[in-house]
Amino acid sequence: MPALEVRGLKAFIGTARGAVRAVDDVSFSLGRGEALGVVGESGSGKSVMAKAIMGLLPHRSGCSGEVVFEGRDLLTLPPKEREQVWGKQIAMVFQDPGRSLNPVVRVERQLTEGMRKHLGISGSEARERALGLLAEVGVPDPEERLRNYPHELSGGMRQRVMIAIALACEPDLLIADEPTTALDVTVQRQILDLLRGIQRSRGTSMILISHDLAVVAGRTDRTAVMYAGKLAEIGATRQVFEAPRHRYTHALLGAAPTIDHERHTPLRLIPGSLPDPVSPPSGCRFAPRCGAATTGCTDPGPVVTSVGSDHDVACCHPVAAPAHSGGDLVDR
Amino acid sequence: MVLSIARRVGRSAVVVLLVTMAAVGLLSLAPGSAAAVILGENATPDAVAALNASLGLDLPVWQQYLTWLGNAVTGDLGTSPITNEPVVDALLARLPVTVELAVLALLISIVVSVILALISATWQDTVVDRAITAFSSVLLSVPAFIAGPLLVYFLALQLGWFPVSGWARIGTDGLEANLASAIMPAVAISLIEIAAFHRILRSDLISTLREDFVGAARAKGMSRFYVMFRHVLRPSSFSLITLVGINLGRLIGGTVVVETLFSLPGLGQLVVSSITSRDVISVQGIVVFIAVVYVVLNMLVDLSYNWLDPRVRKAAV
Amino acid sequence: AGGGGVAGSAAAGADADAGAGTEPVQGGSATVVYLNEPRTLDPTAGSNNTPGNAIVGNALYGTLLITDPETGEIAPSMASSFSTPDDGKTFELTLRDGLTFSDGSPFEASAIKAQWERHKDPAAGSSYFADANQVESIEVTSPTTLRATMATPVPNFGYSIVTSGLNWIPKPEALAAGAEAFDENPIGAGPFTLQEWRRQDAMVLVKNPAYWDAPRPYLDQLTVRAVLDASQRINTVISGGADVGAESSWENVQKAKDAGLVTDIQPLSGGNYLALNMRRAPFDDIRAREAVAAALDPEGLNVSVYTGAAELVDTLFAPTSPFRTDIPTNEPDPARAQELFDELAAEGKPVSFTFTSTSNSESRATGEAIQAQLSAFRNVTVEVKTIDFAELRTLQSSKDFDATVSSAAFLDPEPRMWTAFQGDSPVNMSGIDDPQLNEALLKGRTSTTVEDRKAAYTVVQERLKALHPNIWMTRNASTAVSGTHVGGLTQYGYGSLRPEMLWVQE
Amino acid sequence: MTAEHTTNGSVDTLESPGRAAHLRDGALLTVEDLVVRFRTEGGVVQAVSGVSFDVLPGETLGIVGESGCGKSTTGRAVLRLNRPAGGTITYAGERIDQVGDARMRELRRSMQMIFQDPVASLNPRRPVKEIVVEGLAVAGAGSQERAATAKRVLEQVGLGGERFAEMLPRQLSGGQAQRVAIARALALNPSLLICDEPVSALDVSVQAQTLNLIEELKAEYGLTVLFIAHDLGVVRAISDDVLVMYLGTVCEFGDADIVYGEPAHPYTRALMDSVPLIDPDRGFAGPALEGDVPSPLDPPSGCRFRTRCPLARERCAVEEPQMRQVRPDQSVACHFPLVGPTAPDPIPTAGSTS
Amino acid sequence: MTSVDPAVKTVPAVTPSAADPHVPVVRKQRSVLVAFSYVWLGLLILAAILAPLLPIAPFDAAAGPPRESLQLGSIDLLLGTDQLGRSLLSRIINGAQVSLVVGAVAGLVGAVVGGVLGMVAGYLGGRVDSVIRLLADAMLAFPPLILLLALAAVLTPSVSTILIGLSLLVIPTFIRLARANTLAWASREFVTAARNVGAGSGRILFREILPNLLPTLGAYLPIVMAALIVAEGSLSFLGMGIPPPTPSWGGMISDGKDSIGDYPHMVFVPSFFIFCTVFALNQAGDHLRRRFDRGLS
Ligand SMILES: Nc1ncnc2c1ncn2[C@@H]1O[C@H](COP(=O)(O)OP(=O)(O)OP(=O)(O)O)[C@@H](O)[C@H]1O
Ligand SMILES: Nc1ncnc2c1ncn2[C@@H]1O[C@H](COP(=O)(O)OP(=O)(O)OP(=O)(O)O)[C@@H](O)[C@H]1O
Ligand SMILES: [Mg+2]
Ligand SMILES: [Mg+2]
Ligand code: NI
Repeated sequence: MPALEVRGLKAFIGTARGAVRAVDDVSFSLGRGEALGVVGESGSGKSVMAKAIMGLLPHRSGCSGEVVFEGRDLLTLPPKEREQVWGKQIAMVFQDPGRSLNPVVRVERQLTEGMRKHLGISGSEARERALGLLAEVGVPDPEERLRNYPHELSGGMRQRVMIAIALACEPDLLIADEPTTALDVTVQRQILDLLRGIQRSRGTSMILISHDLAVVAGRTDRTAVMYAGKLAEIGATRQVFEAPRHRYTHALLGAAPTIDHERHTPLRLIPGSLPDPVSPPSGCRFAPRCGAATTGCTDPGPVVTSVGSDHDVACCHPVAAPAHSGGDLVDR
Repeated sequence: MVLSIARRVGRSAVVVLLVTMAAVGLLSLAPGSAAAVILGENATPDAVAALNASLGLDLPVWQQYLTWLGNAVTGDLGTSPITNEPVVDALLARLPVTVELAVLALLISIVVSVILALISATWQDTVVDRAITAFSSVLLSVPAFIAGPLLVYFLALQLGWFPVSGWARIGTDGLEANLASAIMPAVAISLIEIAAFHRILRSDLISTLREDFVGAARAKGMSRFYVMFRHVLRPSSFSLITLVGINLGRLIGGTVVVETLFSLPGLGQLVVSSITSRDVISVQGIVVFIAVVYVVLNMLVDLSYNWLDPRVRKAAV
Repeated sequence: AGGGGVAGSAAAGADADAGAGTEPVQGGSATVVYLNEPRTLDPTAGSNNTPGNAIVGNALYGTLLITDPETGEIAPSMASSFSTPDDGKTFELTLRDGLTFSDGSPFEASAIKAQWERHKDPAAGSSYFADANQVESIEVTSPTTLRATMATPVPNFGYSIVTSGLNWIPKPEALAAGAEAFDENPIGAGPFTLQEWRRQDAMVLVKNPAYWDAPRPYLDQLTVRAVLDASQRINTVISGGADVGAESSWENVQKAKDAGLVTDIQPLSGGNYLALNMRRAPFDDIRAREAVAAALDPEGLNVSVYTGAAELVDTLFAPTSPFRTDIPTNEPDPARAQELFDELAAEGKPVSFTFTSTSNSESRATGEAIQAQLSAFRNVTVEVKTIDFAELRTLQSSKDFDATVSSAAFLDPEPRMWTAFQGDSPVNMSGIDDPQLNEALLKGRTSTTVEDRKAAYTVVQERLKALHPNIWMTRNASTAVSGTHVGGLTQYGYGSLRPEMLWVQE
Repeated sequence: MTAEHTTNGSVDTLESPGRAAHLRDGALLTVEDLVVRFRTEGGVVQAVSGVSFDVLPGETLGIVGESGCGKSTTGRAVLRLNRPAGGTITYAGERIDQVGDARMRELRRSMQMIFQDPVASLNPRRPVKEIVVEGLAVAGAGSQERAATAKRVLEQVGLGGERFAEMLPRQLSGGQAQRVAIARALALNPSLLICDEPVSALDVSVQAQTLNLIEELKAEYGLTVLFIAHDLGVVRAISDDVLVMYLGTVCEFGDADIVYGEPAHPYTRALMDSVPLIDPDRGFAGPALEGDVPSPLDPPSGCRFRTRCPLARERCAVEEPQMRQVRPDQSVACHFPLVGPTAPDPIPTAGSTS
Repeated sequence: MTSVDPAVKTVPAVTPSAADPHVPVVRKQRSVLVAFSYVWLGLLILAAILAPLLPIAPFDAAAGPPRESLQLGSIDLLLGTDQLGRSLLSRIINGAQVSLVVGAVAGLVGAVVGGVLGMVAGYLGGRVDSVIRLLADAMLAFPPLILLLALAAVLTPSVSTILIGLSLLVIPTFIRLARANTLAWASREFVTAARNVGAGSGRILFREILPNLLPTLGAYLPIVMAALIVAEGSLSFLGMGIPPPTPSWGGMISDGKDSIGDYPHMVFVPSFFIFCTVFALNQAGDHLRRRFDRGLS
């Protein structure tokens, strides 16, 4: 049984202009101990999806579908029970460590309050555990750190604290929403290694969200690509990166300059921009920007098609698979 | 650090100086004089002039001011020519009333507005929130001079819960009587404050609620109320504290409407009687006093930022 | 007893609806609310009337003389006799034996001389300068007697004493210690002594055990508190927050009656009037005065300002006064008024004046009511200007106004009618100086029989009616109110509550 | 990447006294020993301490380094938007740090800047067509000229048409806002363009558009570009030379290909190694760096990188390394550079994902 | 990749389906309140301006018996009469003139003077800032009541005196507001950008910063105006209000307050109008802020 099974998840956010279809019919599953990477451009709905899974959507939003975790649908769970799941079974690491720690509360409280609630342990026990956790995530001088306020820590240290908080109650699933975007490359590197290490050593399932394809590439087992609220492609990380089938994934990979890019040579472009999330195009949402689009792309639109042992794609005109990647393309 | 404190104190001194100069300047333009007030309807111009001279009120305004200032810096605020009471004594006698009133009013408004704001922010944009917001609009348009009579009519005359007027002192009449005499005036003052505080706190709470750390705390499984109290309230209270500081300063000199209404022996009444009897000496004393209180309170507010926000604390070191 | 030959049988009125029982109860304490706190306890600065601080003066300094509540005649108090052997040229005052100040020192006639002379000193700022100045010289003839020689004969000088601060004698030596010390510890021979004075709050008075008129005072303690806001003041008494209240507002008197409180209204003649300043335009023209007098409807003012609760000055003297005649004070005649306004406007002198009001709400309401009434006429405009206390004090000497509310209320026309309308009087607000009126006032002052005086005051009334220096409005509501548990509600003079008479039942 | 770590025998001889070793003649912009300080409540931050570099006309200099190392400050100091506390800035033979305010205002027009956050650099309450020609308005150009220029430059950046001209910045997407900022710079016909992280706020797809646009314009107008970014891939794509900074100091300066290919400074090397690769097998190119960036309020003595440097020795703590050329087109400020006679044994670079 | 099939460039938008989650609509109801507020304010201003032309009794003469309660029938007695029998309707409409003028003029003067001072202080900094801040602090530290009482003593109370007094009270608040906002805006990158294209201080202050300041000050203004309308009432209570017979809402309440038990309409009618206006001004302020600051800050 997978750790997490998301079926037909829709998360809409009400705005003055209408409902933003931030996540629109997304399904995937996540095995135990597996790391899933979610990539996509800014505004493609990654964060909203993470929040929808948690049940932490903002005011005035609606959510439908199923998020089955350990056999229970989180979306229909009463609030009190949900609070029992949060932190204890599913934990989350947010994008900006500077903003996801409360600036006016000492690290110690932020680190121990969850433990005291979920594990029912005393303050001193929680403190002991906190020291251990900080040491585990590589924070030097944990005693001192507990007394600090978040602003007294460096960015990398803050993110480590955030991770320690997430790990405090030994959750089964860790959702990391752009955990390194705010950090320097060298520190980002440390954090990514740390997350991967923890996921491996503790057997925790993990969802790693990033807009940076490279961040996800080497550190996840499977990768999902989102575009405008929809899942474009999902599959084993290696397959998605080496043999992207969705035209969007393909274009995305081409547009990012790599460290060994030939200088002064133009980059490949994706023309146009993300569709209006309130009234996105019907059918394939990438169609207006896609060179290969045909009328079939909008009506009836693509369906999710399996293109490999663990590789699904929602594209009417997938890129031809490189010879070695295998997998049949069933075009409708 | 020492330097910055010295600078602040220096600035504050200049502020107080400006305030007293303005007060003297203004009152010197007002018709009538203390001597005329003392001598009354049968006064002859000669008698008025003679009394003015003996009170030192015939000197040029700036000279009077300098003399006053010279005494004031040594702590001698002079003696009122009207009541023959030393100004310092008069101030000290009125202070407890006004301070109690202002503090009580602010306490009531803070407690009520914080509760209302927490409810509003938690159930943002719902019927509850809208109802509370409308209610605060009602409060905003109920000035103390109308809230007072309403309270008296219902709570004192109809229900007989509180005395209609007058001040009971803790020392002689006991705490209960004291609170009973202070509660209606304090409530009358607090209504508008409740509205203002609610307004400002609600919007700060709502913007804090959008912060990532709130989501992060919820994601730890902490309950809604725990998060509201422990994580949201404090970082949202800066504007509130500033406002409380300013308003406390203003209330110290400005509870006159309810003091008059409820005949409470506070600073406000002293202000009115001093001004209407052209008692420049007393007015000066009160002005200095209120300005100093205001300035000190504002410094305290700044200090409280340190307590509220450790980031400021570090920066100040 | 009584003033020499005075027949001032301003009859009267112990119309205080009997309070609690009839037998005074000894002991206990009471709270009195009144209108205005004194600025100092020096009686020279006090005001012996309802809107002033009568009760404080009476409590601390007692009363030399009082008026008989039944007859309104001058009656003895600390002065056992007060008489004139020569129709008001000189007066002999005799103190009771064994009077002492509250500090135990003897109260002698020299103290009276000292205090009256202070009133005569312009530098002392007494409101009763004019009253005291009627006395030319004072001679202490023995420790308990003195002789006052008047500047002109005033047979009814006694009324000047009972309606003024001359009635209150402090210990001269205590005054000499300086104003601040005196306010801490004022020494008089009254029924109470000062325990504590918290300014703008309360004055706590305790029984003076050495008071001459045992078993009075009945109360052990008296707390006196000023409540500036009129409706709050009466509300305080109604709700039981105070036992006794001094009142000058008819509306409050009505409220008190409605609430079943005991009321004691001092039956005064005269009353409040609108003073028209004859010294300058527009009211230097009699037609302007007549026009306004004809235009205003006092009953309408009453309804607007006092919800119709006030008594109007229908004729100068109250029904109980022996001087009463049937000369009506006001005869509203809108048509005549309009005619006059038009006439003046045609002459290029339209009636346009400013009503000077104090910041007191009744005064302002009166101004507004006058304005509203006159707005029904053409060619007349009224502005209302509000002045504060300091300006009010100077207004009376500067006379810088067009129209304002003034008052001449009295038990006996002496001395108020004189001070209000005599040409030389410094507090003659309207500035009227009519030989016939002056003569009649002098006659009223110096005559010794009721008939002569009545005749003189009839002339006075006629002259006032002819010249319109003022427009009479309402009688003064010099009233004391109390809860039904209070007894002994007694006033003398011009609405001066006597604290030594008060008692409360548990 | 191992065998070429050969030495250039005559490193020391290339240094000339009085002038930083790596500076060249004929540069359009020369910055020497630039120092910028900020007084903050916490103390004085030395944001830039002794930075020297130059840019040849028509070339692009990329500046890279971790966040907060002083890249933006350097760029702004060149335009005197931050007052330098020391050092010289020479632009086309003129000492920018010394000219008067009036002259500076004129000079600024030939040296335009594109700011880090595109949306923040546009006045939210003025329409695009006014924003782009604000410089001309200041110079006193007529309304017709302004309108014509606005139309021209907006077309150049691909925002032609009435629609965009009337828009307010908040109605623009990030990429469009960046284009408006570029148009504003172009409207003044500058010869030097300073781009401060022009793409870091943008999506990859928009980023590509912007980078291509800058390249095109550069080719068309012969612009000289100072390109600040922390994304090494982006800098590589656009730069001729590259300057690597760490905590307010220069680590390495040289031809981009050479520096990327064979970094001489351990920090440059660590940066290269920390860039995640889109290769699911490799993850990173080299080993991870320990520790965090020290506080700029209290930088380490000697070499600022020493607290995190795997090669640090005692000397690094006492002596601040000076820039020196390790070979043509590559200079480094390190006591123990990875390239040159003192180079250590090559350190392994592969497989570091676990 | 670069050529896009024009056929699919304009694609029909998705149609909502039954399976979509329910999203609470961003309530339009608020805008009903906002609309009501603007209509109310509009009507009020119109009525105040046209007061002399309206078919109503004069505000200074009796239109009926005193203290009549609200009643249908005669338009003048619709809202009842005051203690002088003057039509409350007429007095409310004419009182709107004073109350609105006091609110608007004192508010505007405060906003303009305070705004400019605050802006200059915030932008120029240094000595100028020091002096202006000192001034603002002194004005704030001066007990407002003493200021008003003293002004009332020096100058005879009238609309213009009250305007002077209240403006003086409002100015320092706006100085603070404008200064703080200017500081925030002046550190924004677009100001640097403007300097970078050669703009001088004046231009930056008035072309770049001012447009951004206006919405904030503008949104704050209605709230200040609301407070001023109430403050004028307190002055009337202390006897320093507009001299009669000119009506003002605050003055009307103060006139009626003593008979609150017997004739509550004399208090509640003007109170109701103050409430509606304060409410409308607050709504308008909030609405303006939302409108102008959406997506900013
Ligand atoms: N609170 C909100 N109110 C309104 N719209 C929102 C809100 N949060 C997200 N959205 C919208 O939902 C869509 C998806 O946003 P989301 O934050 O999930 O994107 P993302 O993929 O996480 O982007 P990024 O990489 O920038 O974090 C966007 O169009 C965004 O504008
Ligand atoms: N106006 C300022 N006041 C105080 N300190 C400043 C100011 N501007 C920059 N700094 C400090 O100077 C140092 C260098 O900042 P700078 O913005 O130049 O870095 P950067 O390399 O551009 O970083 P980033 O990549 O985040 O843009 C930082 O420590 C920063 O905190
Ligand atoms: Mg996101
Ligand atoms: Mg930067
Ligand atoms: Ni190599």
